[in-house]
Amino acid sequence: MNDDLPEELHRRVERFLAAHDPATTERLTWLRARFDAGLAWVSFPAGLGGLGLPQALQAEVDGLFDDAGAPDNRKKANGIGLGMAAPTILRFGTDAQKQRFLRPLWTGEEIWCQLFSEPGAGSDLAAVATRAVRDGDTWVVSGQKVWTSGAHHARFAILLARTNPDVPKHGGLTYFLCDMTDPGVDVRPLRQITGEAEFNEVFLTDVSIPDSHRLGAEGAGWKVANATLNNERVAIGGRAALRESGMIGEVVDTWRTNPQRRTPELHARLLGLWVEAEVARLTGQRLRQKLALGQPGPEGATMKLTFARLNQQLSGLELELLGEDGLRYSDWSMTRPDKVDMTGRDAGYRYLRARGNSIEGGTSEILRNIIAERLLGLPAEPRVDKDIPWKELPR
Amino acid sequence: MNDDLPEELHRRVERFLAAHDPATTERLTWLRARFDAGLAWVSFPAGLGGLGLPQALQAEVDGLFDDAGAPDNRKKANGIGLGMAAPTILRFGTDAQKQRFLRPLWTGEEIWCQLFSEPGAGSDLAAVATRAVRDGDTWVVSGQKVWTSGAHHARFAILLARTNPDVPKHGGLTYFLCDMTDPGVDVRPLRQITGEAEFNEVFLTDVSIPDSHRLGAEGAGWKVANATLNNERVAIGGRAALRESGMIGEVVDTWRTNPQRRTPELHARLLGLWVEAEVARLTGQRLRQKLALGQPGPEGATMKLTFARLNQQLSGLELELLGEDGLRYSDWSMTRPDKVDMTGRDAGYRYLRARGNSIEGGTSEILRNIIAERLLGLPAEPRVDKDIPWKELPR
Amino acid sequence: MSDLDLLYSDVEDDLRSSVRNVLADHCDPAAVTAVYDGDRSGLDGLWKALAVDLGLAGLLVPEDRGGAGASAREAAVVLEELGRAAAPVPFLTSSVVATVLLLAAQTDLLPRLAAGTSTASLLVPLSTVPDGPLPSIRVGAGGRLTGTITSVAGALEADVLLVPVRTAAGIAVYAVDTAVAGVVPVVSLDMTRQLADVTLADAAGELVLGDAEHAIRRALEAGAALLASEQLGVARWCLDTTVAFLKERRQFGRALGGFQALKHRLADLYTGVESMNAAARHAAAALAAGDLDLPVATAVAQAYCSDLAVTAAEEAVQLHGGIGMTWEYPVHLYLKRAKADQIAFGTPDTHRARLGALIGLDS
Amino acid sequence: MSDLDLLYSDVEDDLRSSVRNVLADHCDPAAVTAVYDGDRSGLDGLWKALAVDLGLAGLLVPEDRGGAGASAREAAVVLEELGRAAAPVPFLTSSVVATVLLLAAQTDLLPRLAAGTSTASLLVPLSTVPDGPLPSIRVGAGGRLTGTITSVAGALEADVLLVPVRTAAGIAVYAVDTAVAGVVPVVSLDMTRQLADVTLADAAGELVLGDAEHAIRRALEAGAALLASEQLGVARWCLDTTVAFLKERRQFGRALGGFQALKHRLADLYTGVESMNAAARHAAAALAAGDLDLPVATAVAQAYCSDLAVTAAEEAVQLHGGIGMTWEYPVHLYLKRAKADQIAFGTPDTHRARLGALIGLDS
Repeated sequence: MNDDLPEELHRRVERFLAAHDPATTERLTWLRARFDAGLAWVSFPAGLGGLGLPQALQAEVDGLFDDAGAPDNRKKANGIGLGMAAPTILRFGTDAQKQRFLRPLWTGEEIWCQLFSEPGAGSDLAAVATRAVRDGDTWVVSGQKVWTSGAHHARFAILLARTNPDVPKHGGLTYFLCDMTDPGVDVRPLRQITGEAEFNEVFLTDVSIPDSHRLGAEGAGWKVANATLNNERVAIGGRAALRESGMIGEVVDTWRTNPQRRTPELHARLLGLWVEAEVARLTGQRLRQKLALGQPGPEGATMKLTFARLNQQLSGLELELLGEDGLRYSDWSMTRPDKVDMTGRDAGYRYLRARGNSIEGGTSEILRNIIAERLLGLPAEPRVDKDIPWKELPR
Repeated sequence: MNDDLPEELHRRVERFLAAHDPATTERLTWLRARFDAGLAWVSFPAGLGGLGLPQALQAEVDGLFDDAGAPDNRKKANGIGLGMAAPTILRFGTDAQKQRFLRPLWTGEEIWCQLFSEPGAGSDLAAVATRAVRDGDTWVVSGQKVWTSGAHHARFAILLARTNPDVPKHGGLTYFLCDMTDPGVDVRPLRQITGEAEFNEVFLTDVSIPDSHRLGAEGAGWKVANATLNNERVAIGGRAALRESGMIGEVVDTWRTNPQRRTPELHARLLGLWVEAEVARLTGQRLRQKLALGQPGPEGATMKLTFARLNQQLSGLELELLGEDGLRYSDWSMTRPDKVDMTGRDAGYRYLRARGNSIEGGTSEILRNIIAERLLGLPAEPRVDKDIPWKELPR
Repeated sequence: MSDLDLLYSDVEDDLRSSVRNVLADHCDPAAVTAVYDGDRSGLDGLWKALAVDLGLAGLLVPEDRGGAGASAREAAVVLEELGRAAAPVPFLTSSVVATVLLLAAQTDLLPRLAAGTSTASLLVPLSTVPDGPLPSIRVGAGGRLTGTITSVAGALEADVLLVPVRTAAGIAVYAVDTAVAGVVPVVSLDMTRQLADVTLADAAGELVLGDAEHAIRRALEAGAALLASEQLGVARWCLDTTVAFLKERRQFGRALGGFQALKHRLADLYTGVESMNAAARHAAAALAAGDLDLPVATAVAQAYCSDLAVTAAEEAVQLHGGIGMTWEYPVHLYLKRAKADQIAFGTPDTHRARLGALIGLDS
Repeated sequence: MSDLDLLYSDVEDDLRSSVRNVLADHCDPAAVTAVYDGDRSGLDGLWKALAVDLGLAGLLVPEDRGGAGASAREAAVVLEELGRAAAPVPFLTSSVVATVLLLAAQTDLLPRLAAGTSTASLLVPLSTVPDGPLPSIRVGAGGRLTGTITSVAGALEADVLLVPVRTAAGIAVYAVDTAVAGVVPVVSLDMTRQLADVTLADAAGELVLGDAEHAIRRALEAGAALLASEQLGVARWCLDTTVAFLKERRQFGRALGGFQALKHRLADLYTGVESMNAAARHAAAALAAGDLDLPVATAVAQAYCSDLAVTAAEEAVQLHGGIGMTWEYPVHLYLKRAKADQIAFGTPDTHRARLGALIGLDS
């Protein structure tokens, strides 16, 4: 595949590796140098970790560095930072914000989390009630956020808060970069049905955020948040995959190693899901090929729908296939996993965890609305709350 | 089962049969006598073909007469008359109307059809545009109706027409009994996807209907029509059935006679549908037991939903099972069947005809609305047309 | 195959109310959730209130053997309510399966079970199909029993284990005091019916029934037939709770229950739950009537209700949104119960395959 | 298994436009519907315009044998458009299946097919699975052929029949002039691809290919792989037409397309059709590339697209309401095509079972 990598870029990577031997250079020093050399995310502008090259080249640059034994920039722990915060800061941030935040974000020195959802604002994200009140050059923020992954490790958060309750709900939101070490931030584990607490509730009490950490204009929070969410959906749907990888691989393994549990019906159902998983893989491949040609769009929503449904059907089938073994679980105790590995742990965990795939990052119901309205051009739902000041809405 | 039939009723049937030997009595004479003896529909009042007895006894009375070789009152040709028109006339009709219409309806001398749906009023039945304008003691009716079964055999029709366009749409409808021999009635066959024309379009041009044929008050047509439609749904869902009867029986026959076409997947799918068909049969049985205790309700809607889905899935599976034979059809020529026999003809016909099961007599989508709103008490759809005069609605 | 009565009698309605009242007092969802962390303190007195005070332990036992002399129809109503509460009690394992087995034996154990002073469990994996292979323990000299059976339901609550033992003459059943067995709790997918691995090492047993295979299978068939009513209860809770939640929960300025896509899914779910009701009621009625059609009725009920209960629980999680994924909210208890129930007494595909043979629909 | 290109090239987009323009001019839905009543008068010139004027008949034939030298990718684009119009033309039977078969033979028939001056059909039932049993005709003295093959697609349009004949050395293919065969039209579920029963009674045939089994199977595999693109076209028409209809059709004072339950179903259908696009494109690309993965790609595409096209057509009928059930409105043409296509070249369950063997997922 390296043939596709423009020669100049290839040479640049080699020159960098010659000057910075991953085996002998201190981890952070090396990562910072890579950022400064524009080889972090090549599609970002020069000076901000990139070289302004097409996004399509990124995977290959990463591959070259991986092959050379480059240190990891905590990709898995900082998925929200890299996948959501960074592109949003790049698009909406001031020069000072980009300079301040992007480098330590990319190197993994500063982990990010997301403070969007609230108990009363799930699918209806624009209903967020967390208030931010201006006090001179700072904003004083109070409210409750939920479903925050990694909040207990995070240094910063992207935060959506209401700055004006007197206008209709979409217009009164503002987007902030919130320092999670502020004394008003209280992170509590949120236990979920698997037994563990992968997420957090975050209580904000008079948290001070300098106006210089506002991202985008006051009142423009909805637009900025939507850009973030589109990045999330592309990130979820856009991964390259090998045939029989992910959840289908787990179930196929279980099938192959449990001949005594096979029945004709389970065989037929597994073959049907194998076909669907393979088609989903090809659909992702086709979508990535489109993206590489600069044809992005909300089509990623279809991938997330399919991914959630298949994970759920496959993990459900796996428990039936396991029979007696499917009645057993690994561990209900309340743990705090560093990362989610859907295919790790046992089949029972996979089954329970996969239920969340159609809820987190936009429910399947919301995605179907998006597909129907944006891709098919069907009429939007009748909206009763569009023109009413937020503070007057029934809750 | 006859043990359940009260002795007095049993004796009354026997006395009637002794006095009116079906083998030697002229058909219509016999049927009229049965009506006059109150043994037509036993739950109707005395004098109107019944004895005011519980509806639950009807099937057994019918069974006794069938066993005795009683002539048929054209039940199959007059399903709309018996199942829909008669109970509505009984409930809303004047004494004169009941006296005039019920006896020839029950004996099959007068076949009935239904003039409700229009090209612009399908699911939204209250949108009917057929106009009825009063002219002294008659109404002059013009408009177009569709999906009328049996119109070419019918002497009378139950008709829904708009008598007042100046009020919101539900309030401006009136219900009529329409003489199909009126010169303004033009019945044209409506060919459907099976090739045949089981239904008709009916064009009404200045049809005269005497006010004495109005059923219910002027403007009360919506209420009367709903009573009719509830009868339709109960009729569809309420039939007694033997295990493996109907569509499942056809497919099981095809399975048993085509061993060379069996595959494990088709076997699994057929078993799944067999289970569902049996459960549907039991659900119908349970519903009839409830009805017999006088606990009727909109639950019949669930039966119609299930019946449509199963007929469609089963007939679709049957074509796959037939393979090459499933590629062949019986006859595309435009015929006018006297009755619909879903399980007659070939598998291709069954497949195509069954598509209509989820459309005719209330689409599955409308039934789901009814279940959600009336049985689960969920909020109704936002209605934009409730308070606007009919003539001002966009169309 | 006459038309069995699929409705509820007034007596059954009264029984339902009594059970529901006891569960309201003694089976709080938070207390049930706590069993996942090994804390059963919130459920003190629950089983006694049901088994002894209401007399449910002896429901299926004839009056002349110390029971209430009721039928499977009443037991099914109890299971509907227990499913509705995801109640962690050994009614199905002791008062149905073990009891039906012991009805075939002459033993003073039955009156003790009926009185609620003793609790028993049949030593088979919960996933055992009524007509499938039966595990068995070896019997040595002097009736000493040795072997291990995994994933047994009700063993943790039992003081007596009913052990299928393969002998030269067939399968016999021995009673073993739980105190002399090695009962190791299993971390179970459904902790409201926690399983155990049971090991007998030269354990003393008392012969309860000699030629016992038929009785064991009848007991398992009864368990499978009545499990459908438990699944019905699980599904009804899921449907009712989700409908109530969606009437209250507002998003986009409207009650979520007014969104048509959700309404249609709930209408389909309602249709499915009503169908479960017919299937479960039919299996219970066939069992109560000793109908020859029972194996078909059971296979149909298990094939249908197992899947529908899972669907109901999965829809409940989904339609609750994030709240349904939390530990604090009880819907997960029903998801786990429904999924484990799907495997209990055989997975649905096993029942469908079994049905194929029963109705002459061969592959 | 490298990543094949699943998009469309500019050349392919241009080809699509050309085909669509011809179909707009020559393939009116009312004229297509008329073929169900035996009236083909509205389709005069359609096949000539496609086969000869656009040169589609020779698309898969190398330039040095008189064709356009294009690949299966282009043929797939043509089939998408033909599916979209439910066009009654023998492209799949003659220009794909028969042509791919003849590519393995040295015969002057190929240039005639490529030029559109001759049309051929492989004498097998349309339902034949690529790796399934092949029917065969007997050969007698002097190469005279005898036997009957039922449900053959493309035979009515063909002037040459390619006849698999079982010989001592294996399966050979003979060419038979349609004029000497008994070709009896079959009343077909899909009259836009009308079948025929063909009887040869001591008919003269000319040997075209000796050891032909591999070539026949390759031709059928090509037909199955590219049928997925036709199915994609059928499904796209159904989706697009239904969306457009629901934007216009008003009930309850609102466009029906604004009702959320319908929106969600259309979103699911869109998701399915996009997935079909990937699966069909992958099969075409694998065929064009001579990829070793072709059998898996074909089985996946057939298993998926066969069912999805039927779903799309069934949803289209349902969401059109009563109008979808009428003869006058063209949606039924697509329902019949989709259902017949589901059986063509093997039903989806056959392809899934075949896949199990290919990927080592045994029963």
